[in-house]
Amino acid sequence: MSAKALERLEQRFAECVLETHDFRGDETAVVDRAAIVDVASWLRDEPDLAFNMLTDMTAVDWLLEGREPRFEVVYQLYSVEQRHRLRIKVQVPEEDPVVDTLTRLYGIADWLEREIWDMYGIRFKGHPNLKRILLYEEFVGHPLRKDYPKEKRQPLVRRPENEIADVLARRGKARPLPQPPPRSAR
Amino acid sequence: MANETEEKKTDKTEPPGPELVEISIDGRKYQAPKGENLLQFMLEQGLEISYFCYHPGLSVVAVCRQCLVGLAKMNKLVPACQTPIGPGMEVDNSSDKVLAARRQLLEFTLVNHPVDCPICDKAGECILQRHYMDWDHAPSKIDHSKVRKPKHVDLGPRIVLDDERCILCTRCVRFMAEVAKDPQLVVSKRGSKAVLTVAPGRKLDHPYSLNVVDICPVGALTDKDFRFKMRVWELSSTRSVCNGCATGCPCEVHHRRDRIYRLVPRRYGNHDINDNWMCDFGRYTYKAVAADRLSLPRVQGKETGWDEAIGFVADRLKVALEGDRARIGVVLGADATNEDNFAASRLAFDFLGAPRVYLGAEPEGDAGDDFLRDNDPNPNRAGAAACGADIGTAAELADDLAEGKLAALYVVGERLHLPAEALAKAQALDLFAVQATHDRSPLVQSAQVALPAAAWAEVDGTITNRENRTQRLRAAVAPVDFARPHWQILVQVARRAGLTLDFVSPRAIFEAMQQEIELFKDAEWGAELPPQLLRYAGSRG
Amino acid sequence: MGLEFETGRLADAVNWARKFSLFQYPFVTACCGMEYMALWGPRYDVARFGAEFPRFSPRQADMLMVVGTVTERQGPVLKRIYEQICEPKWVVSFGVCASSGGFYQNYATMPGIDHIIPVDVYIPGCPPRPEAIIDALVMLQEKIQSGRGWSQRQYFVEQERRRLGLDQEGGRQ
Amino acid sequence: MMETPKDQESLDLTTMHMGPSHPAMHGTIHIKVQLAGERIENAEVNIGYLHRGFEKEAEAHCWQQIFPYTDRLNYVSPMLNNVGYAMAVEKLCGVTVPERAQYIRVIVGEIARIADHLTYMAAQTMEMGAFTPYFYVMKGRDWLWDLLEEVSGARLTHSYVRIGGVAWDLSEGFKEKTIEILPRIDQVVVELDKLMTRNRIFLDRMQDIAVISAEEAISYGWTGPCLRGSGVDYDVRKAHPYLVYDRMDFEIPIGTDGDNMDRYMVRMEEMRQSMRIIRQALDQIEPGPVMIEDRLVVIPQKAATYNTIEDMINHFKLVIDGIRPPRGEVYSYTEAGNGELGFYLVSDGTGRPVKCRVRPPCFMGMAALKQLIEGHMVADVIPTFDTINMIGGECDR
Repeated sequence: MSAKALERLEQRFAECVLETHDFRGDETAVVDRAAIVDVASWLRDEPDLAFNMLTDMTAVDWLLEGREPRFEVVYQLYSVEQRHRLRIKVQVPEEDPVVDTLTRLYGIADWLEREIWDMYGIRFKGHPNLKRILLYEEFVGHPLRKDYPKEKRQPLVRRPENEIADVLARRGKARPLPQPPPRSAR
Repeated sequence: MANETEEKKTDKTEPPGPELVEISIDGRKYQAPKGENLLQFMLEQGLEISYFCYHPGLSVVAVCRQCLVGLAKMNKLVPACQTPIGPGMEVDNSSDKVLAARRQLLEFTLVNHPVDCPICDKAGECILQRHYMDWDHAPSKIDHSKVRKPKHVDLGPRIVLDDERCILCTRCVRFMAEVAKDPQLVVSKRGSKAVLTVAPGRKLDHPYSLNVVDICPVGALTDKDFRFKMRVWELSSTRSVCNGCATGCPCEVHHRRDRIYRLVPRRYGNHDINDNWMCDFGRYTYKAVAADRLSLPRVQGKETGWDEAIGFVADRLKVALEGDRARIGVVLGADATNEDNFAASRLAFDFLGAPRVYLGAEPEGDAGDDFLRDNDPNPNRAGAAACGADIGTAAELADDLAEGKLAALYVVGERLHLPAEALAKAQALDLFAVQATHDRSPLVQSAQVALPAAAWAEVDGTITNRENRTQRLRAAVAPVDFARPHWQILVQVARRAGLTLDFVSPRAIFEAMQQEIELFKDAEWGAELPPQLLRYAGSRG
Repeated sequence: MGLEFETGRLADAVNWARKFSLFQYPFVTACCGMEYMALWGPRYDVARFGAEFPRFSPRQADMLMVVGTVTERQGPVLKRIYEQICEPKWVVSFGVCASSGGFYQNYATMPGIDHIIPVDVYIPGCPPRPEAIIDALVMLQEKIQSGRGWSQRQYFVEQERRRLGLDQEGGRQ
Repeated sequence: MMETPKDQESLDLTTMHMGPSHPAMHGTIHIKVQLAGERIENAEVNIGYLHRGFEKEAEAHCWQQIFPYTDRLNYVSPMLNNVGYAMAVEKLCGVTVPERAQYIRVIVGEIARIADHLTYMAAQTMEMGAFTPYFYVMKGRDWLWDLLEEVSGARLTHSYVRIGGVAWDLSEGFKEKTIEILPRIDQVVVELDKLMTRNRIFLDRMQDIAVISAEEAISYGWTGPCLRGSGVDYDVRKAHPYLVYDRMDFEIPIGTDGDNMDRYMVRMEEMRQSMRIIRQALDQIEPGPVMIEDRLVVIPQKAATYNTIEDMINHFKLVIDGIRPPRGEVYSYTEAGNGELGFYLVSDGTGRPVKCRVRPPCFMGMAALKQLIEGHMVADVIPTFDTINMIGGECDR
């Protein structure tokens, strides 16, 4: 990664960069949510930075930590020419989970933002086609939020165990279904 | 664990104590209350220090020596738990000397500890394990065999002792002597032969005895009911309140896959209610949650689906509403949450136009004591009473039934006790519906319609204890088969009967409740905490 | 007697023919597919069991191999494919994910395809070795021969009742 | 193949669904195409049919329990995923692996890479209707799997790498066996080359089909063989050498015009380069420990665990509570079969991750598929989809 890019960023967007750190050499800058598009486009177009690849993009839910704001959206930027990396983070409150889209800057942002919407319920303003990508439209809720129970399934095909008859059978109040005769009967 | 620390802070609202003096711990300056216990202060500051025998609720004996710290101008280490804070104190909590001393003490503690973790019930929430990993994690130097002691000592009806695991911290001894006020436990013999045992001719059968299982830092004292049932790290913990009696001890429900395994007092709970203790009776109330439940709606003796049942109730209710509205009786439950009772009273007064509501509650018993357990076995009598302006008792209800004042009877909860003839009268009414969790009382069995309600461990809501303190219940497990929360059933019945009782969640009811009822003005709903897997919650104890 | 004897033998002959000409529909979703490819390969030549030729249209297949994790999202797809296969049909649940959800116990995965379709043979393993698959094939063939596949069963039960003179409850009349 | 005349574009578009369970597609994916005659006017790519909740599972398990799940991300080359994840956690903990372990990781990783590309070749050729190469390739892949099975004990899902090294040392005579097998693999590649590379039909369906420029590929976050097919020489092993790749002498093959053929040829050449790397690594590797010495990361020996309480507790806490990395977040990246496999880990100091995000290379490829196939014949969907080499477990996680 590159300390240079971090310094340049802090000089250029002094008021928007809320916090920076480099843990294990990963330069990270937490920037203001409103400024993400400006920051990203500047980082991409600045010739000596040239972060032309949005390597990855994801979100983190800090519910169990009790941190405010609850969500973080994380961008991993890479420059193929300069061979350096930078991580940009924006903080997203739970009550208003909206971030500006980067689809105009990076082609991949389209699907990555759809995935974040799918998994965390964070919306991206200006996204052309913000719908679920990994899960199905019938799915209710956003599974990677920490308060979504891990094993809460939402079947598309109705299962017998939901039936009253099944409960009755479990309590021995209904006749079990007839079984075929045993092999030996043949 | 953010949640606990956050509650810890809320606890530290004691009145201003002794004057503050400046001390330094590892060179950092602190303002500490003069004379307070140094270890307690360090723990409150979130400093890392190991200890076995100290417990905030018990007296200090400093037998484990695990909390040794260095003091300036003192060449020998002193136990922090026995050191009152003095002005200008310079505490050394991290020098090699201190850490080496703690490591050696841990090594000594482990010399005779059996290799039991795979079969030990405490494994996973064991303080010895935690301190070994945090402070020592060095390989063993011992080559000789360990001292053998009795491995299965039956101390009493509820507790089994493994003497080999015991590290003789005497927490349990002090608890029985100081909190239970009944010194049933002693340490006998000396040196490496010292064993924990009951006093001659006694048994460990005090109604508070199970607390020693919680405070035991190792797996020496185990609960006969819980042992070998489930490994603790597989359990999830949900903060709730014990519904055993009107005391309302804050507790944690430990459950896995919608089955409850135990109740334990909540760490950093409301100390002025139960001070981290819980009575044995309360701990075992979890068994009743799953026992003989009413799991399907029952209309006139035969089980049906919800639609039929609710339709039936709604039709009969309409019939009753045709006539004199004053003749509809609604009974609130001392076992239902405030939200349920509030919804019921809303229905009764605003929509059914009933003149009064009745309260169904168990009669006072005599099982209580002066500390944890109350004579009143109803968890929420105060809250239910507050939900109705004019509350009639079961006796008055029986009279009204006898005099034929009522045309319909709608009962929330199952704690209403009516004489047989009153029940017979009730059966003859237009409507006699009961929302009950269990299917055992004559009330439920004689009702025209029995609607399965979710039990206290299955719902979100608040209950109010004997000293009018309103606390939060959180849903730990899913309702059995087809049970539903009281408030939900009420709303559905009302909707079907064409009444606009439009509540969407217990939270919404709670907020409406706060507007109307004085008692709940300063109650708080609290955070929505998902169940936490003990495995990653760090060791308890 | 004679007629029953004839029909019985005839059924066996038909089943014998069926078990050696299994046309499989590979519903290949996940990791198990790798071993499934190896099964076709030269080393573990599945052709030896007359089940080598995959039919990629359910209408031409009679054996549905559910290979790999089936998610809730795939549920309707799988059910539809099963319903499109003509009777008699057999289902092999290939690997633990298809059989029980395996170690994916979360919101996305289905805890075993037998929640939505009947299964004749379960193959354990994550993924199962080709030997295990071949073993399962042999089991299935035996099942087919004895006419105890799920889809064969109702016919079989009726036939047995008639042959043994049993009533609906399975007792002597 | 006949081109649809322009004047017929006014015809109604035919909507056709390919998948979710499509004969000529490995994995389950749904492509909805709108056809004017045979030409694709508009395409909609739907993935997610194999979303198995990897991240949710990871957040519910402790760090070392996640290895089996990484096996099943890119299940064509599980070893590379193992290595990638292990290196991410090691970066988080700040530990360095013994040298021999690094060499072993390189060797097994490159073997897995060859197997990965061979499997790609099998799918590519078979789904284009050429069944024969499939058998040649399966033969070779089974030889490689024998090697990996001998090392790890499992044919496919190895879970052989550990945090702080590898589970155990290479087996007896592994080196000799590998040296003996590599020429045979070489032969397989040659056979494949002869069968496919100059095959007329193959060329027609691969050359100048689904061309993507370097800029677009980068903007779509492409990495690995697909990006190199477009002429960008980005390979993590060269650009940011990890393990001992800086001591290896190998080339990065790159394509010229970024069509299907280039992506195919790049993989073909990479197999040969991987074999070079394996030979060098086998020469350079020295005896030594394969695991670090740290009781907070590595579980103790079984004998000690069963006989002393200290090691019992140590083992117990590591297995039940998991290792405890410091608080922090890292993004670690390695070159997997399909490109840059990234792991973004967030730790709060407890035994399980707050966040364990995997950056799936072929997800990026699939995102560009729509643009690649639009304007081409419907028959071109299959080879294009194959050259992207989507692996369901990795793409949908």
